[in-house]
Amino acid sequence: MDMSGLLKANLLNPIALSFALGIVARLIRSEFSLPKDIYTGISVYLLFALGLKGGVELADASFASILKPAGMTILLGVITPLSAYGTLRYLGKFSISDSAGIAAHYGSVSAVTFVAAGNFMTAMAQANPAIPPVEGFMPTLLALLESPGIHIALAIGAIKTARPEQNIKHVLHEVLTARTMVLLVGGLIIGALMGHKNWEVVQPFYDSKGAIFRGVLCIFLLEMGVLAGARLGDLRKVGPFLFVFAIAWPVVHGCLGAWLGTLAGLSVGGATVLGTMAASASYIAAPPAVRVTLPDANPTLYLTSALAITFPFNVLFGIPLYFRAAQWAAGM
Amino acid sequence: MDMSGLLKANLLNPIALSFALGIVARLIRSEFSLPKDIYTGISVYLLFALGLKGGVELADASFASILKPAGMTILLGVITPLSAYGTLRYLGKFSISDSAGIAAHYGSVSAVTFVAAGNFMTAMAQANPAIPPVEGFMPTLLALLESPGIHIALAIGAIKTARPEQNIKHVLHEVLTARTMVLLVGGLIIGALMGHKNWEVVQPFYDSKGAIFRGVLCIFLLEMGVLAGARLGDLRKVGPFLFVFAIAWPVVHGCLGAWLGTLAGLSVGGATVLGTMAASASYIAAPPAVRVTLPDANPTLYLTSALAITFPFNVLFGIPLYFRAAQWAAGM
Amino acid sequence: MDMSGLLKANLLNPIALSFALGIVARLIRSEFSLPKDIYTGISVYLLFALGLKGGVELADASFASILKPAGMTILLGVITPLSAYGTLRYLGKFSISDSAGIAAHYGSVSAVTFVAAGNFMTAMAQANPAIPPVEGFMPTLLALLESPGIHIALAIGAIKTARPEQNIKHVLHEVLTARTMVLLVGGLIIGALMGHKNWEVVQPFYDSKGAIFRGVLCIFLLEMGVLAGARLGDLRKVGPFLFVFAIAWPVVHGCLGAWLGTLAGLSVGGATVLGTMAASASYIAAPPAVRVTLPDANPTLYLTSALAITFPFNVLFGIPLYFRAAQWAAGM
Amino acid sequence: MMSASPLGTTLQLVTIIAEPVLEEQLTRELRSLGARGFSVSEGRGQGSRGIRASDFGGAHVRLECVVSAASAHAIMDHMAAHYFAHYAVIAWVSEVHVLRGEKYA
Amino acid sequence: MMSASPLGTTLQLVTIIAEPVLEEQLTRELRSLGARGFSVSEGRGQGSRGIRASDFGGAHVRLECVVSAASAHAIMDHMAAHYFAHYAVIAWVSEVHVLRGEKYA
Amino acid sequence: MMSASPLGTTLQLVTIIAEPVLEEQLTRELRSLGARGFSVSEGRGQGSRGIRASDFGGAHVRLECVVSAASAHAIMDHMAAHYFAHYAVIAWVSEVHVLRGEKYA
Ligand SMILES: Nc1ncnc2c1ncn2[C@@H]1O[C@H](COP(=O)(O)O)[C@@H](O)[C@H]1O
Ligand SMILES: Nc1ncnc2c1ncn2[C@@H]1O[C@H](COP(=O)(O)O)[C@@H](O)[C@H]1O
Ligand SMILES: Nc1ncnc2c1ncn2[C@@H]1O[C@H](COP(=O)(O)O)[C@@H](O)[C@H]1O
Ligand code: NA
Ligand code: NA
Ligand code: NA
Repeated sequence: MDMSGLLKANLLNPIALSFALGIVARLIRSEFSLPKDIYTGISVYLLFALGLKGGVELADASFASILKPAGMTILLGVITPLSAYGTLRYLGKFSISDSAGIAAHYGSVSAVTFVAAGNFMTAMAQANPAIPPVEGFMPTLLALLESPGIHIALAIGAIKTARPEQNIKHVLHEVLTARTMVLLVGGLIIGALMGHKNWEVVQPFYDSKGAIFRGVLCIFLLEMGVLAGARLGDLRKVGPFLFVFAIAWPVVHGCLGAWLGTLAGLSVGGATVLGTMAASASYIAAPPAVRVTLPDANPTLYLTSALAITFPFNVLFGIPLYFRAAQWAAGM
Repeated sequence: MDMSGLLKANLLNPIALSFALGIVARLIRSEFSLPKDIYTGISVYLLFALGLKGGVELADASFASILKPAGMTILLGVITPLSAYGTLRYLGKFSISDSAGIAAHYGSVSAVTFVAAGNFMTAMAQANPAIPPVEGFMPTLLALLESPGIHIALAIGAIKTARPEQNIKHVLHEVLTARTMVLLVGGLIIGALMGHKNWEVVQPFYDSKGAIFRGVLCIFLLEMGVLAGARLGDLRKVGPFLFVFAIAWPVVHGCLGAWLGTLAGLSVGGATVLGTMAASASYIAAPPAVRVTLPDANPTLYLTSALAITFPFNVLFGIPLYFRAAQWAAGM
Repeated sequence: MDMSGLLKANLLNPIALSFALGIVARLIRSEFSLPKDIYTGISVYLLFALGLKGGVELADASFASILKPAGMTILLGVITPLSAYGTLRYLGKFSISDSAGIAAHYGSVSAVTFVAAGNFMTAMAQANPAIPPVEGFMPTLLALLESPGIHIALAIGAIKTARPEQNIKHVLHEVLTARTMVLLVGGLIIGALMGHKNWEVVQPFYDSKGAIFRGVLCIFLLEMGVLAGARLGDLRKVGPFLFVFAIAWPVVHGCLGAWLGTLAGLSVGGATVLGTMAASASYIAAPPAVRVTLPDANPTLYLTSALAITFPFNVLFGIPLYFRAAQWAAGM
Repeated sequence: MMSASPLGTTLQLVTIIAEPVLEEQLTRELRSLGARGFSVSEGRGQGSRGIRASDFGGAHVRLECVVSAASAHAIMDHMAAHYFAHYAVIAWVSEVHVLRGEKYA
Repeated sequence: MMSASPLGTTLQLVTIIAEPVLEEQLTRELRSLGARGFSVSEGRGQGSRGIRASDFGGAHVRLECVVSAASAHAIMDHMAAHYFAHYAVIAWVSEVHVLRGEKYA
Repeated sequence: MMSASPLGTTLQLVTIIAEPVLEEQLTRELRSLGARGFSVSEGRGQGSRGIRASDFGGAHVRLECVVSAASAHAIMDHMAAHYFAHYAVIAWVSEVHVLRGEKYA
């Protein structure tokens, strides 16, 4: 499949279409939105499901097979916040707080983008039997990439702005024990402990390739679309540099991640997903942490770039691109 | 099956029984009720599911096959608010505002009643192989019938009471972009775009004939029963004319709809569903629109008749009747 | 399987693991918790599902086969509040209000513990074909055991503290018409009326042995773990007597229930579940009823013992024990 | 009982924060003590009492009613007599100005 | 319009409890009557009117805005003229003290 | 600090509306500034600042605490010093009457 075929397949996916519907709903000034508690409840389900399945497959994986990908993931968790901070601070001339705040978002990862990449690879593998399934331990890497970037970026911000340390420690603890971490890491452990027999009993409910997970995901993306659409009005406020950054930075780091993933021995699908993770920006864990520790960082900048530019870009266009990069890296 | 057999089959359906349970719960003064956000979340799921499936099947339908039924649906969307307004204003001697307010409800449609009719026809078709399945594009007709009736009735009210126009425009926009429309029309478009392959992936979750959709529907109807039950105490307040109206008007327009549907070439099932749509009264989109534009219309009248009389009547007794009418119209 | 094998199988179950995760989340001071409305919504689903399935199977059961177990259940509903009250008041020297308040909890039943016992027996029956499936009418017994214990304990409290009667009547009505009762009893009736054919249509959604029910149950137990974990800090406040009571009383009455169930002709699985019911303490219906009628009973005592001691004990260790007791009673 | 102010009649706003299980009985009692209506919302809180019954996270209801000064007195006395000892409850009164004062007093 | 107090500027807090369908139009009107901001929360209630439209359980919204006395007057008059007759609505005004008073009046 | 009124002790009610991320730290600080308890509810709003961090729809928390006048002063000063510049926050003080005044001041 050539690039335009990949793009089309990705865009006609119900997940991308649901996201688009949410944006459109907001553009026509509909008052539609999912109740907040439903949105939270769905995110609990999605994250726990990811963790459980990842755990079941983690129990099957050899330590050796994970070691290199895990190391590469942590490396990305260190590179991405530094590169984002440097680019914004020294090329973009943003303030320390703004640079560190945005870097915390891009140094972390968006679980929904991760899921969209997995979905894309499932469709690719179905269309082309030569493509192997994505490694089952990828959710472990997702958990690994979640928090280091936030910690590093906030530490930079705290050091450079010389702010009191106590608050920071409190916030770092919150990042480490946030919903995402509890569900993902907890799910991984439960999945690893419970074994295949117990997994089979709940698999139709939790399997990320199943109808329930994907159906629920559509509703989640519908609301994500509404949230992203609500920020479109702020696009003008982010300025040309950040706008370009929010697309170019993911492209560069998505390809980098895909390449590093390939080096670490991941399959083309695994490398695509790792690249997508690197390219994605957190909009759940990072914002409150940044808000509390860097109050003078402008929320419009980090929320709009992460949610209204980078997220849609990755889900709609980035993933096929990182797949291409992974194919290229694998010499296919 | 004779009429009493049809009725019994309809009443012993878990959907009708769940509705009855909700009413009983309220009658015994139980405090049970579904949290509002759950109720909203379920309605999002149900409407989106209807839209998606309708869209997938719409993509298969020829333009010619839909044209006549669609035209007939729009005709019903014009006839029903006018006939309801006329009956209430000139026979029932209700005020302009009350007549227009109630007409806005009966001129629109209840999605749950629509689903109940579809369920009923699925059961009929299972019991009798001679009955063909309902046309897959019916959700398209549902979307078509949703708003014209509200618009027409509110326009009548606005003209006759000579109220400022600005507010009206705002409200009409809200009706057109309300949750129901976004999910139904959006779902139709997504369904039509995504194609059968993508549909199959999520079908067990979204299919209105599947266990999940129907199971969730039972919980939704349980709460509808609680809401309807809470209005039973107001039955005395609606007066004898409106009470009779809330049953007789649906019977007349349900049979009319079934007949017009048959004329338009719909199967007996499709005609039954179209009749049910005509006979049903909106209680989601219409009430807020009426409240804002016609503040002196008495909410007790339109909410109680739509929710506590017409809705139960249709779900429990009306649907089998409209089915009989459709059979009769088809000369069966 | 020996006792340690039973325990291990029980502890590595995703349901027990999810519960443990919730406790751990709270111990590491995570802010994770399920939105309250989601928690309520899930409990509606679980109870209604239990009722429906129980009703379908109740319709199949002969009156004779239920009579003895039902009588025995009611007997347990009378014995347990009295024995709990006596133990606490005369051995433990608790005040009348505290004794009656705690007795109301232990005299009633925890539906989630009931489900966990059913789950455990399903796993046992799968591992060992000699173990017959649990009687399908057990949810009927659950409904029978729900309220008498609360009524008896509150009556004792009211008589002994000589408080005004009016309030009591109001509260007893509330207990009888509470969510649990409406859903369980209502579900039983609907299940019995709708018959197997209608059940099959919704079975994958509602079946307590299905993936959806069990998957949702994991999320529910995750939150139960959070709630129980939040009370662990109060363990010191309950004192040594109540701490021992909250484990020893369930052990005694769980074994008693298993033995009485066997006498009443229940299978080993049915007797295990009945024992578990007797051993379990309500934490949904009882607390508000006690709070309103016995305001000077200390909520820390009854909530902590029921939720943070007895519930985890039963789910993690008690159930395999009552199973052993039932096997012993059946002479196996 | 009521006094006129440039912003309308002066009445008393009684705010009660209480355990959710008490909502029904409190609103019944407010009615009987002279409140012609009331408004309720939900929240959470902390005070001297750590635990709250029948809920697992410290939730409470917040009742507000606009009443005459006499009713405000009666309500506060009633709260003190029946609730302060055993329940997690706080109540306060403040002065407010309403139009259509006769509707509420 | 504003007076200084030891606790800051004295302004008026207008509290409006209204049917949810009115939220959007009320907040628009509050802005045009001088409110620089407002806060909204949800609740339920009972008054003289039994039924509430477009909702099935008596839900309402509670709007609060801190404004100058002149705006408070204007808002109350507006409410009386346009809402009291047909809608389930209550509104009251009380005195509050804020810092940065010029931000709100 | 406290004065007696026919409706009980006169104290100050401090109401703070703030971004949800601040809840925990604010309640900690309220305690340390003399509040013996507080009540929290959720809502939404609009002010001069368009955006609110860490939430996607303008949600906020509303904290209320009944305190002595001295504490009210301290809290308001603290809010002005630490929050008004960077955060979407509003705070006001009003006079209320409580029974058992010694419990809150
Ligand atoms: N005296 C009152 N105190 C507080 N809130 C009230 C009062 N009267 C009415 N309300 C509120 O205003 C709404 C409308 O009242 P009404 O128009 O009298 O039906 C009610 O639902 C209550 O939420
Ligand atoms: N005049 C006002 N009256 C009531 N609430 C206000 C007012 N101004 C601002 N707010 C609330 O305070 C929040 C922050 O305001 P601001 O800092 O001006 O953006 C808003 O979201 C509102 O919830
Ligand atoms: N000083 C206070 N200001 C505001 N609310 C309070 C205060 N003290 C207590 N509360 C509220 O009243 C409830 C009961 O307080 P207590 O009886 O002291 O535990 C708490 O959960 C708070 O919601
Ligand atoms: Na990233
Ligand atoms: Na209609
Ligand atoms: Na028990």
